[in-house]
Amino acid sequence: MIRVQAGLFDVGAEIARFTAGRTDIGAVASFTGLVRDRHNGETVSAMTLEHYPGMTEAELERIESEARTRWPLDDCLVIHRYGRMLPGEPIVLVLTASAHRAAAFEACAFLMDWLKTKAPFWKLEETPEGERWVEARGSDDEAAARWES
Amino acid sequence: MIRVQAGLFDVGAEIARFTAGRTDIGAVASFTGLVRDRHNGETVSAMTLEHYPGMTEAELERIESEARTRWPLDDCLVIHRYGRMLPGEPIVLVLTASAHRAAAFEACAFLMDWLKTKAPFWKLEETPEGERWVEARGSDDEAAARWES
Amino acid sequence: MRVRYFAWLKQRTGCAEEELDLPADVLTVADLIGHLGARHPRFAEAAAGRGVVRCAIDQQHVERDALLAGAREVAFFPPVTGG
Amino acid sequence: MRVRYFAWLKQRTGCAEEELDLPADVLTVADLIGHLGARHPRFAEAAAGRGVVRCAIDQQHVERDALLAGAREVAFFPPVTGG
Repeated sequence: MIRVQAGLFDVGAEIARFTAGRTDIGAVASFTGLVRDRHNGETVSAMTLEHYPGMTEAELERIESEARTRWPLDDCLVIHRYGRMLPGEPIVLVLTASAHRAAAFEACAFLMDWLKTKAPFWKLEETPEGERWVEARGSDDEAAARWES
Repeated sequence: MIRVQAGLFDVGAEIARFTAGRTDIGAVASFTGLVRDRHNGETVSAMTLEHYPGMTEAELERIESEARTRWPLDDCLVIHRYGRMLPGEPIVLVLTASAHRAAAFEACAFLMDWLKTKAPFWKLEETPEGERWVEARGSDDEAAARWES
Repeated sequence: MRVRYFAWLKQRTGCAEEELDLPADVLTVADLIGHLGARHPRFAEAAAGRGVVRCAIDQQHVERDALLAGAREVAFFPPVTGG
Repeated sequence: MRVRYFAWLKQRTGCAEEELDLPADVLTVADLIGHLGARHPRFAEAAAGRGVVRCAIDQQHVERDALLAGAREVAFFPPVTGG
């Protein structure tokens, strides 16, 4: 399942809900991305993620579906926020459940690499020098490229 | 930090506490291992983990310390239970925090591979046919071996 | 046809979206970029660097040789920066 | 010296731990396994497969040629199965 939302989410509550009442899941991997108060040595007071409503959801659905095809997942949840966020706030959560830990880890890393490179989000940082749009990073593209074999 | 305990832990609460009040963490990876109600096609009604008090804690400390040496972690938490556990209950939780997601993911996977192969725990399963001690699996040894380069 | 601009491209065009009637000789994304460049010189400047401006037709990523026929919405955006 | 047994090795020896005074010719872990095997035939049987019984001296993993001198506690256990 995927959710694209402006509001905060509670990582702990999401994980608790994810496994509640289930006895068939052996492994749950999670990744939480949080707003950092520094980037490239500069103070960041807030961050805004712009998205492309409709296209963003469709691409996340497609990514999640691909992960479920590649790995034997019992369940999968992607939550991604947009809008303005403050340091310490969660931006993205990926949860993967599987009978086996390698599948859970790999699917989670795969989804994060995609989210960081392919999902339609654009990042605006607020710094003491003003606002600036963040440029895409080569290292993230490389991280995503390793799944294209 | 490591904790070896008989009692249940709350995955959501642990993750919430892990990042509470921090604005310098960009990535949190987690892995939760849960008791499954089936193993190799057989029903498992309960599982008991025996440990070696003292040695188990010392080895977990050493493993966690090695992970902190290998990757730039802001924080790291390992909780491992021992004693009798029911299907659906959490057995182990690994949390890793870093500025960067690759470090968080890799350290978390590294710790889990070690915990599954090297930590002094022995698993007894209760099945309809009675109790049986689980044998160590080759695939887990291979997973741990990939970090020994 | 609706044309949408995302992130800093909005600052280059001065708008988030606009409705356009296209001349008959605007057939591909590349043609559209040329057409829009005449209206928005700072957009033209950005689009001259091939990797900097990406395009989607009806929310599907496309290359610059993609045909516009039947498109309801064309979007231009910089490389995504993720979450 | 205290000798401890874990997991199914306890069923082979009938005890979780025992206090022993060792003969002077028991110098290494291998010697100790031989000595214990005389008391616990089903332990001897398990220990004959090298990979099946692991050993720690004072909570440090050791091989069978490790010396016992100074050891307070020797533990025998099967390969760990993790969490």
